Amino acid sequence: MRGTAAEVVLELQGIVKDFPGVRALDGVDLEVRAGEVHCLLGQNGAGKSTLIKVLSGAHRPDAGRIMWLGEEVSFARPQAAMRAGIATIYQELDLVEGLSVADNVFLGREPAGLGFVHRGRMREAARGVLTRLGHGEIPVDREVAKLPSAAKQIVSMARALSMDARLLIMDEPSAVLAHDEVANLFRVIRELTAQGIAVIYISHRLEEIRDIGDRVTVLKDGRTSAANLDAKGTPTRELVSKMTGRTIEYVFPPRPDHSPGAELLAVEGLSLAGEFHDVSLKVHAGEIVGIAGLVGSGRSELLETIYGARRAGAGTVRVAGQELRPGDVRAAVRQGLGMAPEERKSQALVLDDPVYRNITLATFGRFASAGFTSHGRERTAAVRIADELQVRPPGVERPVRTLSGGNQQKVVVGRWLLGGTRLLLLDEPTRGVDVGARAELYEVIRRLVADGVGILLVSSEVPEVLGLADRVLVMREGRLIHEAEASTLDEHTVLDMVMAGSLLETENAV
Amino acid sequence: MTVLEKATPIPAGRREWSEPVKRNLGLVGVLIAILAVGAITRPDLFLDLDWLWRNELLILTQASAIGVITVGMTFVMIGGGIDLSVGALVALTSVWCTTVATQQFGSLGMIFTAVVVGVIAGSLNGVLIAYGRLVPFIATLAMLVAARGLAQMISGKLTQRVDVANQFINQLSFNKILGIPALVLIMLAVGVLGWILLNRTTFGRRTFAIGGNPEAARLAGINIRRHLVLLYALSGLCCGIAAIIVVSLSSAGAADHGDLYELDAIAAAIIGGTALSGGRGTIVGSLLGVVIFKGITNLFIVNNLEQEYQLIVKGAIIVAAVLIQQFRVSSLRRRTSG
Amino acid sequence: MTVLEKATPIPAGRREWSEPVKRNLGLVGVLIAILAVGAITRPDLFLDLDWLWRNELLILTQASAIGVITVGMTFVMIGGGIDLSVGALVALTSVWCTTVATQQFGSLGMIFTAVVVGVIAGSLNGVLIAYGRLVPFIATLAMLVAARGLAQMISGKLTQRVDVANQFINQLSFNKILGIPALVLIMLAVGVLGWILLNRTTFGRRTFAIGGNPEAARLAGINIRRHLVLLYALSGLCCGIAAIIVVSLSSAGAADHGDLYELDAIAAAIIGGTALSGGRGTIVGSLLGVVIFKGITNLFIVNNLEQEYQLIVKGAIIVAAVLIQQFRVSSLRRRTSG
Amino acid sequence: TSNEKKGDSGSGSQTVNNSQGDNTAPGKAVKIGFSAPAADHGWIAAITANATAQAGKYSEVTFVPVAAGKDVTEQRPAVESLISQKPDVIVMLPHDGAQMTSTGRKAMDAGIPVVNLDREFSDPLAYRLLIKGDNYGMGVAAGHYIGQKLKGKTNPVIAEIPGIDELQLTQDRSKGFRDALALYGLKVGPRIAARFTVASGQEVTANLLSGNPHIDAVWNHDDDQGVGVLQAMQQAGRKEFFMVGGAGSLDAMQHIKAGDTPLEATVTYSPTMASSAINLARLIAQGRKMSELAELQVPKLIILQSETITKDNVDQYMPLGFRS
Ligand SMILES: Nc1ncnc2c1ncn2[C@@H]1O[C@H](COP(=O)(O)OP(=O)(O)OP(=O)(O)O)[C@@H](O)[C@H]1O
Ligand SMILES: Nc1ncnc2c1ncn2[C@@H]1O[C@H](COP(=O)(O)OP(=O)(O)OP(=O)(O)O)[C@@H](O)[C@H]1O
Ligand SMILES: [Mg+2]
Ligand SMILES: [Mg+2]
Repeated sequence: MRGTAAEVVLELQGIVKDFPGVRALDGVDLEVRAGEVHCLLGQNGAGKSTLIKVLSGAHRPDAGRIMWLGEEVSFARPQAAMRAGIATIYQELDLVEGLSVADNVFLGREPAGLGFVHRGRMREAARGVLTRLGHGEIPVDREVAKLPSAAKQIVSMARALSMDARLLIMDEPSAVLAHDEVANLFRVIRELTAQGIAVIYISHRLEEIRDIGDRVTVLKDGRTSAANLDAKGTPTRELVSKMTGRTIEYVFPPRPDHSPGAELLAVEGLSLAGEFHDVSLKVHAGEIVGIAGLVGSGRSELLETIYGARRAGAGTVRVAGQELRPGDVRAAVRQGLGMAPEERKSQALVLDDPVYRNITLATFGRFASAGFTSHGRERTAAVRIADELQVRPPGVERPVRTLSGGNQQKVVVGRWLLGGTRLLLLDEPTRGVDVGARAELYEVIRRLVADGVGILLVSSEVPEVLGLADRVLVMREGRLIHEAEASTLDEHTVLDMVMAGSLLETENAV
Repeated sequence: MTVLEKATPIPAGRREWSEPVKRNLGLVGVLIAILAVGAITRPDLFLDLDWLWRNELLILTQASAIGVITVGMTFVMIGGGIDLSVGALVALTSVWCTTVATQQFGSLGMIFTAVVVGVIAGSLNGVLIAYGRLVPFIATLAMLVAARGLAQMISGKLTQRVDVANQFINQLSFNKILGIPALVLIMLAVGVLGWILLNRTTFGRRTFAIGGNPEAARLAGINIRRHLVLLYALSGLCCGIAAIIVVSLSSAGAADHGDLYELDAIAAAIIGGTALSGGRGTIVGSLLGVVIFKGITNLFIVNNLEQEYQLIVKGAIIVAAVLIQQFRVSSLRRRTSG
Repeated sequence: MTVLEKATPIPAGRREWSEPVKRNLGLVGVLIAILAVGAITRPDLFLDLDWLWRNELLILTQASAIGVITVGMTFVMIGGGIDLSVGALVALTSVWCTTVATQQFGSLGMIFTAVVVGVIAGSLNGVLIAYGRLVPFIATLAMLVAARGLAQMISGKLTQRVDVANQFINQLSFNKILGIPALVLIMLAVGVLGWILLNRTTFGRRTFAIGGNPEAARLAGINIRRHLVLLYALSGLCCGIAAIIVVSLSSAGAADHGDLYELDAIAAAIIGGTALSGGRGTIVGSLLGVVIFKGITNLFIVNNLEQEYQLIVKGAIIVAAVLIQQFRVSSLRRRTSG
Repeated sequence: TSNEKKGDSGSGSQTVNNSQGDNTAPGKAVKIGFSAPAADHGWIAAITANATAQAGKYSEVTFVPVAAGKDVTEQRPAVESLISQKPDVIVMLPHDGAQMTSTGRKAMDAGIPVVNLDREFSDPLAYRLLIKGDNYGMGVAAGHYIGQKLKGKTNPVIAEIPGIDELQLTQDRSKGFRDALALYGLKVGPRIAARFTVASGQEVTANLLSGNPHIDAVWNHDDDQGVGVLQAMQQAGRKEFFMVGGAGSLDAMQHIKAGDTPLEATVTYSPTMASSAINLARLIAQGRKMSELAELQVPKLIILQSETITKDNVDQYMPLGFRS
């Protein structure tokens, strides 16, 4: 659609947004045309989410103009933006866990007469949208709390889609989606753009942007550092330098050719009813073992069970020969295990506590003497990690709630990099983390491994698994179906293994 | 492809039981247990079906006032709030609607007054919370204190009898329709209306949303402040209705009516599965909670238990009740999952 | 994004005030306001510094029991719970430590008994909540009811005088050290210890973590259950200490001591900035909250306001207090934000 | 009850018109301090109302009431502030006799005579005059009335509905009741406590009646809650028994007179004691004597007799009936 200059639907000029102690947006310009997929790129904390929240009426800008369909507007409340035809999928799932899928899809816009909800109609409509998204199998009466994270993401998409808007904003929709899901998402996006609907798409995965994007606008430190680049043509090096102000040559640091040390973790015949069956695996000191698989294949449960957060139905977990008591996290931690869980907000962060307290949440005991904590030592240790992972904005005193999604993720992972752990369980460690910070994170992980730490890595990004892991396990429907040296595998073989079975469903789902 | 590989499969046809339904079954279990204890301790009475029927109606009658209040409280709590002022509002409205001045307007005038005063006071709670940004606990605590004072001021701390002219109010606690006491029917009516409002209207859906995830509610374009005011007004309305019930039961309005009702209502709602943190709760559960508490009291008095033992045993029963119920839920959960 | 040196001129070196500190300043503002009202309504007294000093000491003395309880309550609430049983536990421990049997062991014996009984009852709360998985509200409500019953049973519903032999307890409420009443010093001591425990120890850190996000705390390897038991035991301990204070103030133990203290303590903690939802709160704030409430009561008694007006005005003052305080916070927030 | 009263001009409180002697003649100006628990129900309200009204009758008396708050810990500082204002005499109805003793003692030591109203201090040195109702005697009176009517009947069911059970006075009343019934070889059957409030009276009674299909007699300690008790009896349509009330409220007396309810009698525990207390406090402060007594000083102890009001004598008590 390049060249054929379609009508400009949205134009932002000099948008400024201040938060206590932080200027999130410092004069952002953006231009979106009908029927295009306009990608927003930027480091964690660059201001992407804030920008779209300004757009959707969730935040009021402190300065700047919003031109929508040719006339200047200011959205006092989210409702206003929706009415104007702007629908948004927020980065943090914006669903009400206690309500059903259908209720969530139409929350605030329920089809109703005299205040009475037309439940039949609502269910039908919801089912319709979900099917359109290729997920007719999600039961519209199911309580959202009972859905997998991936399914939740689909529901918020259905929400946005059901508004049949002129502009659809998606803030890192692919973060919780596995490869096949993303493909499906893109299918839907193409349908929309074909109807002339504009899409603003935010992601940290460049390959996605190349695939789906038409034009790219890059944010840096709350400013537009480059506008309307060609999504397909612009070289990666340029995009990255526009984002970070520097160039990153190798995302994955070279794999040192050391031979793994003594056996650290030995899992035998581990099973958890309804989640996974008879899983056996080993991790050695100084080794990274990656697990590839679809969302819902049970990887998170596996990690949680090894860690003792869930009680295994059968099987044993040994750390350095020591058998762990099932369902006992503290025992695991005492043995030097650490886990960065999948869902940062619900499982990992104390949102109102300052960054440094979140980083030391699992380790403050170590900085204490005779039960008395030492804020000084804690803070310095935390600052070290925060700097290493480029947590922005600097200053470990601010509540973690006020950090951007990616920066929160860094805090979650950083917690276990403080040292003192022998075996790290990482579940989607780079979810929502930008390219630059990823490189740093990989560096740190490598360094730990060099010091003899063992790592079990779960990631839905196959390249990450292949790039980082020494050995790769492939998991499907709760079973380990393949194990091999990372060097002997490539992305496609892995994807085939991962998706065999579910591919069929794709065909009859679409 | 699917994101629900592990999602608990739903047997075709039959819908799975929702958590709340399971909970409420647990509560029914508790009620049966209470009856059983009764049958064991006073077989002479509890096995006499005629007596049993009358006694259960009595329990329901005694439960009616708190029951109505608890319906309002359930809304407030699902919406993420709490209303400590309900007891005091019952006192205030009961006094206001039994002043000589009011009573001249007859029973209807009294009912009207009670309802209006209740709604106004409730809305005031709502305004303080929604616009004054006070914590519900504090705002309604202030209302509790002030309303009691006002009630004492109006009544001069004297019991205000309903005068004989106001037949309707006087008779309300005597009347039966198809053998069911009018007061019980009032509670049931409020319960049914509450259920519909909560489960079948946008108001209800939004109440859940506001309590469950205020940010999401805001982003969905729900007017949270206005909704909060409505929630507390609703609670006030229920207090007004409850006041009428109390007045007709005791044939008088008094500043000491509704003493500690707030505790009973909140406890009943929580026993019934409503979350103090908001976002979860059912009308049926709350009403069952109320009946359980009144059933326990009745059980004691029927057994002429000395007060101190009443209290000790009551504490034990509350714990037992919750445990029974949890057992019920978790066992069912185990069965449905995995 | 840029850190706003320009928008927020934070003088180098000096850190900006944390939210809690601002809140507490707000509370101090409220206290001053109360004094001002006193000075306006009773200049004859409030402007007489000698009287003023004695009166403020009196207020603090009156606040000491609730103050101690509120320290424990603050811990429980920061940990995400609530303890409705505190008032009843004060009654139970006060009765237990004033039985003829106990009194034979002298003042120390009485203190020991009070503390032990308090801790045991508190731990029971904790066990019900941590291992019985009861909602704190219900578990401690059950304890409230049962403890009152037990207290009535033990005391036979009679007031139990402290006998003259037990000098120490009897004198406690009369003694002063450096002109400060002993009871006040007890409250301050408990406050200081509480502050240290909350802000300087791993115990305090765990408390915040558990209240802030239990799941995260669990996954971080914190033993939530054991910690919960300790929290409620701590609250029980405070009740035991408070019981001693009440006993020496009233020179007797009685089953109706500590009536509705739970409400006062929770309200004070919330006014002081502790969140019902857990994860946030300060000892200083809670104690200021207690003093504010007692200050208000004192203001009324000094002005010998009729009870009904006391109540009405009190309600208004509570609202005003929070608003003043919020104003303070938000104004400060505005200043720090760009 | 308040509503009927609004019509007539009555003050709603009962005062003593002592025509006898010269005690009515104004004496030296005196300041009478007064402290009673915050009135939360009829009887206490009447106490305060009576005291105030009685004091109003004397030109030379300045009446200084202090709010006593909701419990001892609040009444103490109140009275102490009163002491510091140096009145000539203090009339005090304590929340709890035992717990306020030390305060009473303080006043006496400060040279201020204390008139201890109703709830007795545990130390005689803490008051100059104790004037109280007779809780035990009240129970006895009720017991005798019921005993008389039921003697000879084979194990009749006698129900008792006390007020707030944790109170010492409740315990005393119940003991008197038991002891008196024992004289007739009778026992108390079901005994369920209410809370002195109309609503609690109704709820407790409703359940009590349900649990006891046949009852012969009921003693209800308190006519305030009696309103609810009677209501519950009507709602249950039960009248096979008769009832004795307590305290002697106007409402109760009217029912006795009308005979339209099971309430046949009530045993007095009259708030008029407050009026008498003020009178005697005045005399004490002025150093006068009681005209009918030979002694030159007001005596130290006065215990009011608990009288039994029935249809026969109700008219003569009507004026003393307090409005609840
Ligand atoms: N409510 C808030 N209060 C204070 N600061 C905030 C708040 N929300 C965002 N910020 C700050 O604004 C900046 C931009 O945040 P934003 O979420 O827009 O970044 P982002 O580009 O979405 O990053 P990510 O890719 O990690 O999602 C960050 O520095 C963040 O700390
Ligand atoms: N029926 C269900 N009820 C409740 N939770 C479910 C259900 N099905 C799946 N989940 C949860 O949803 C999430 C998705 O499954 P899971 O995370 O195990 O997939 P995964 O293999 O870990 O993929 P990813 O690592 O991307 O999450 C898990 O937390 C799982 O426990
Ligand atoms: Mg973002
Ligand atoms: Mg997972």
